[in-house]
Amino acid sequence: MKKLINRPEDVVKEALAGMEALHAELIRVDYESQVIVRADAPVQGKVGIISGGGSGHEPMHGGFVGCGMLDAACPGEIFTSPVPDQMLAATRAVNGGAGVFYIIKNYTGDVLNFEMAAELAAAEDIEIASVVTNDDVAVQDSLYTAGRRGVGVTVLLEKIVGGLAETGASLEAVAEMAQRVNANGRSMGMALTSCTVPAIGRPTFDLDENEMEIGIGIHGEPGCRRVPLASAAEVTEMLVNPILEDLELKAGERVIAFVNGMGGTPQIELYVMANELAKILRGKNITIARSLVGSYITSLEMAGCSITLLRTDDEILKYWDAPVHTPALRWGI
Amino acid sequence: MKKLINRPEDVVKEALAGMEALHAELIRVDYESQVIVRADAPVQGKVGIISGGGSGHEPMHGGFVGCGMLDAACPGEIFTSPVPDQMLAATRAVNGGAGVFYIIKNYTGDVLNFEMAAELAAAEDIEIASVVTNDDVAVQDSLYTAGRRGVGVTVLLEKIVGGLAETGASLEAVAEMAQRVNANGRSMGMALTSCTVPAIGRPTFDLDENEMEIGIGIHGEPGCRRVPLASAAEVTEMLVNPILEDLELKAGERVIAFVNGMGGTPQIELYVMANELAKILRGKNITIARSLVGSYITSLEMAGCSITLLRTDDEILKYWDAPVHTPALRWGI
Amino acid sequence: MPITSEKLIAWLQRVGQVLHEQREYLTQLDAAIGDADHGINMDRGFRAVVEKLPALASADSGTILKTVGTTLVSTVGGASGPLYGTAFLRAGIAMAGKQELQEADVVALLAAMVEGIQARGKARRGEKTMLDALLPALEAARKAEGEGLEMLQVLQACSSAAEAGMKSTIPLLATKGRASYLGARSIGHQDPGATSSTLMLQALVETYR
Amino acid sequence: MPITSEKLIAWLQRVGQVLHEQREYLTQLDAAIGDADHGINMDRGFRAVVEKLPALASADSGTILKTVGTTLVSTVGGASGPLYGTAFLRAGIAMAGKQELQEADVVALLAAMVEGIQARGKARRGEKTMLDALLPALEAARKAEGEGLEMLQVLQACSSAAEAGMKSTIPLLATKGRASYLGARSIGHQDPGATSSTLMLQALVETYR
Ligand SMILES: Nc1ncnc2c1ncn2[C@@H]1O[C@H](COP(=O)(O)OP(=O)(O)O)[C@@H](O)[C@H]1O
Ligand SMILES: Nc1ncnc2c1ncn2[C@@H]1O[C@H](COP(=O)(O)OP(=O)(O)O)[C@@H](O)[C@H]1O
Ligand SMILES: [Mg+2]
Ligand SMILES: [Mg+2]
Ligand SMILES: [Mg+2]
Ligand SMILES: [Mg+2]
Repeated sequence: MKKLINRPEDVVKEALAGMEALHAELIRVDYESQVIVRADAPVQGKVGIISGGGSGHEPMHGGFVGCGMLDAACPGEIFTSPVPDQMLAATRAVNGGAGVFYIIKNYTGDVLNFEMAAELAAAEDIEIASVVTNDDVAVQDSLYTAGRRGVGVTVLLEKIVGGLAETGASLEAVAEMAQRVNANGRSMGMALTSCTVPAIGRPTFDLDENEMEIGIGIHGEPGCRRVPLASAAEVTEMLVNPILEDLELKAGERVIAFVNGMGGTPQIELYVMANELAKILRGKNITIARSLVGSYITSLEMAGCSITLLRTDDEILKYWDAPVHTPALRWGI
Repeated sequence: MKKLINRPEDVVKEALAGMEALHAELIRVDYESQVIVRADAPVQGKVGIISGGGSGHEPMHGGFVGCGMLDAACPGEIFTSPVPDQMLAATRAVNGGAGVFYIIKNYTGDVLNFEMAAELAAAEDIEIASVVTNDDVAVQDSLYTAGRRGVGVTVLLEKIVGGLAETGASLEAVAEMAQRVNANGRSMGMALTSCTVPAIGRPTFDLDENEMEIGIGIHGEPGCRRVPLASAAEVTEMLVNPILEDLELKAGERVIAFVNGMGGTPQIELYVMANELAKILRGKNITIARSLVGSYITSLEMAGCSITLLRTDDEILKYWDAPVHTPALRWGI
Repeated sequence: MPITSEKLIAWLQRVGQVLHEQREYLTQLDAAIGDADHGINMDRGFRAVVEKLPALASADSGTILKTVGTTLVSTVGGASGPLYGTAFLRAGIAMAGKQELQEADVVALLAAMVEGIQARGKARRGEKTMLDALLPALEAARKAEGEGLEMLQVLQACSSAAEAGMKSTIPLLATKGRASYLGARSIGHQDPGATSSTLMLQALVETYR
Repeated sequence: MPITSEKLIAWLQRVGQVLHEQREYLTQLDAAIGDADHGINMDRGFRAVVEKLPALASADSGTILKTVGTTLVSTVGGASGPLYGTAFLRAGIAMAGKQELQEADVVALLAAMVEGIQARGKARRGEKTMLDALLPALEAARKAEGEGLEMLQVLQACSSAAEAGMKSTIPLLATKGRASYLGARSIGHQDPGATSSTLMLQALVETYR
């Protein structure tokens, strides 16, 4: 295992310390509670936005804490959902008297831990609403699965909902926007390699030189199917076609296009993929209104890529464009 | 070779097309001349800022084209300096009548090609000034080498000088600031793995499971020395101590701290390194005034990290903080 | 003989040991059809539990089990944290005030655990989860207790049924949890949660003897 | 016999072939002490040169060589582009108007190339660069021409000296170019640029025969 780390068991804590040290004006870390909080929290009169999940997906979610996006993030162990105590501490820390909104990714662990946290927070008389993101089209959403995973749209949603919340919108309005964004986004990912969890020391699964996984999640688990290595053009088709179909995007519609690196794929390849995506969308007369190209929701050093398309409109764009100042996303400030 | 590409020979061109498609409001690409140009170029009365180099370092330089940073970037083949024709086309495209400034990294190829371009531009009566960045402390700067490589400070310099140019500063002022920034920045990098150039299909060099290269450049070449794998804490010392020594940073001084990923190292590890850096600087009473943590000057998918420290003052910070809107760096707009 | 609080504590210590020893095995199981953290999660959780045991030396079974529950909730994370945490919490509530557990109590304890896991996770038998070990274990314990068998035999029946249930997950298609994302690829692999459940029950037989 | 423009063109075609065939070899050399692009660079440059040769069928040597120079500058990039480009440009200037090259012209041609490379790259002998093949080649050509030897022998002396010079780069410490960053690690590896220079001169002997 070749990583730039010290002891595996200290990775999460040290990364938090590094984030805090280099972004001291934006965030503070409560090491006792394991929560990353926006420096000026709680912001009175504003819905507090919280998310959380296993570590290993950086910059998500800690890198999205700050003005215009998340008020706090709860980092679990690598690929492990955080515990209710974290969300409860975060809830208290961001409670500005206007309610607190949980952005939860649809994984059993994330859902259950946030659920238990919400139960505890209700006891403290803090009004909680939440959304469970489930944009992954690789998995069938049925009685026969744990439901679709929450992946790329989560990043876009955190920005849009964060932008809305910054205007002092009500908890209901925030919840409504979150539902709308989640309902209009779809994603799919693939991997060229697995990743190595520090505490384990070897890749979670093996892919040989000629194989790739299609329909992956973000926790290093195998995908839906293993297929022979293909060109960027073919891979993009494999990712985008199910998205287009599921989202029923029509000619003339606009999207926010998010080409995401899984952590080990360089920017030049992301742009090759982006070119393929642009060609497909152009061919279908779907306009890219805004874009995000980079490694924002990752799986440690996994080589691979995911694509998210979010059907968009002027209102969503307004909150996408709204100022944001976090370690990983910044504009307008 | 596992990459998200189509034909190796088309990687550069397709990545440019992808950049243009997803950042159409910021840049345009002249495929004939192989130049990426800011959408609103030429900006009249402003010094036009150009840089360029081999591809494979994305987002550098193309990702830094836009308001507040570069007016144009010239992308060569992977790891190969661009040709004078490119810089000449770029020079014409960004010439706003106030002169054009070349930011050149100190590699024989980059220097010679930019030199030849400047000769051609002089014939066209366009005033050219330039800086050659040479911040790499891994290499001795002496008669016995080709001089120190231009690495991480180049990114910081492009921002600061771009910010200054945006105010309508003169070519002389821009050149002076560039010299000052270059003189006050030092960098050093290391690699856990090599990288694979698409046209070649295998890693440029081999490192076994227990080795790392210290004192690398950004073109996938071997470094100054090969040492056994070490912890993040030890690696950071190996990178930072030569920087501190060479820069003669003193207690009470401020720096812009840039922790850079070489392309294949995930953000969580960069923050572990950042924590080590912060501890060292704290111990020496050196303040981190601003920071940049991410993969900005890369070597395809190489796993590794470089650190750049730039001694800073209020003036440099003013231009660092100035608005910028490029594909890879954005704030204030 | 009843299970005393002392024995309960000894059991939990043994669970901590076993989950530590089997950490790599659980990791492998969860790597095949998950994200490879179940072994790490359970080890972390029960290490925290074991640290609390000295302070529970004179506590009743209900308190001990509840403490296990809250500790697991606070340290494990993932899916197994809330599931096992709720299981132990409900078991603790069911065993409130009891110093010793009779055979019928053991059945009630297991029933409370299963109810807790079902209430939280909403899974049923056959979905390739920990329930596929715990439901058969409960049924076997209930049957043995109903037949008037003694504690050791009740626990043995329970543990054997869990083991069989654990193995029965191998050919199952996962329809709950992370493994369900893999669809048919989940077939042929033993469920991590069913395995850790079985390890816990096997440890109970071991320490009871 | 003099080198006609026709022979010059045949030479350049052969150089294109050889650099394509030896692309992998030059890549390996540049991988050991550089960034692994020299083979790709030279292949690209001379492929572009070869494409222009038909249009130069009736041009004089100076024009042909200048065209090679500008083509290399416009297509090769890296360090070798400006260096070889300038070399051929200066050679072209020195051979301006000449249809045929005599022995003395070949010496002047090589001298112009070397001057161009030195002017651009500011390297001297022994720094582990292309000059370590081209300087000995020039000296050998000059000596052979001064001794009144015929063209073939001049070219052979030149090519052999280049080859020896190329090999002499192996133990050298690089103090110019990318290899100089490696310090002592550059020792023990043959210089890519010296190798491509030698290949060019060997091809000249070949096509002249
Ligand atoms: N809905 C559920 N009901 C019961 N058990 C479940 C459910 N979802 C998951 N599990 C159990 O959790 C185990 C995985 O635990 P763990 O790996 O710690 O969590 P995660 O899946 O979040 O990484 C599975 O093997 C399964 O037994
Ligand atoms: N200053 C110099 N003078 C002469 N030759 C040089 C100089 N610098 C580099 N070279 C030659 O260039 C060759 C490398 O060319 P190439 O790999 O194409 O360029 P780069 O080093 O930019 O990748 C070296 O092998 C060496 O022969
Ligand atoms: Mg997990
Ligand atoms: Mg090169
Ligand atoms: Mg798991
Ligand atoms: Mg090279």
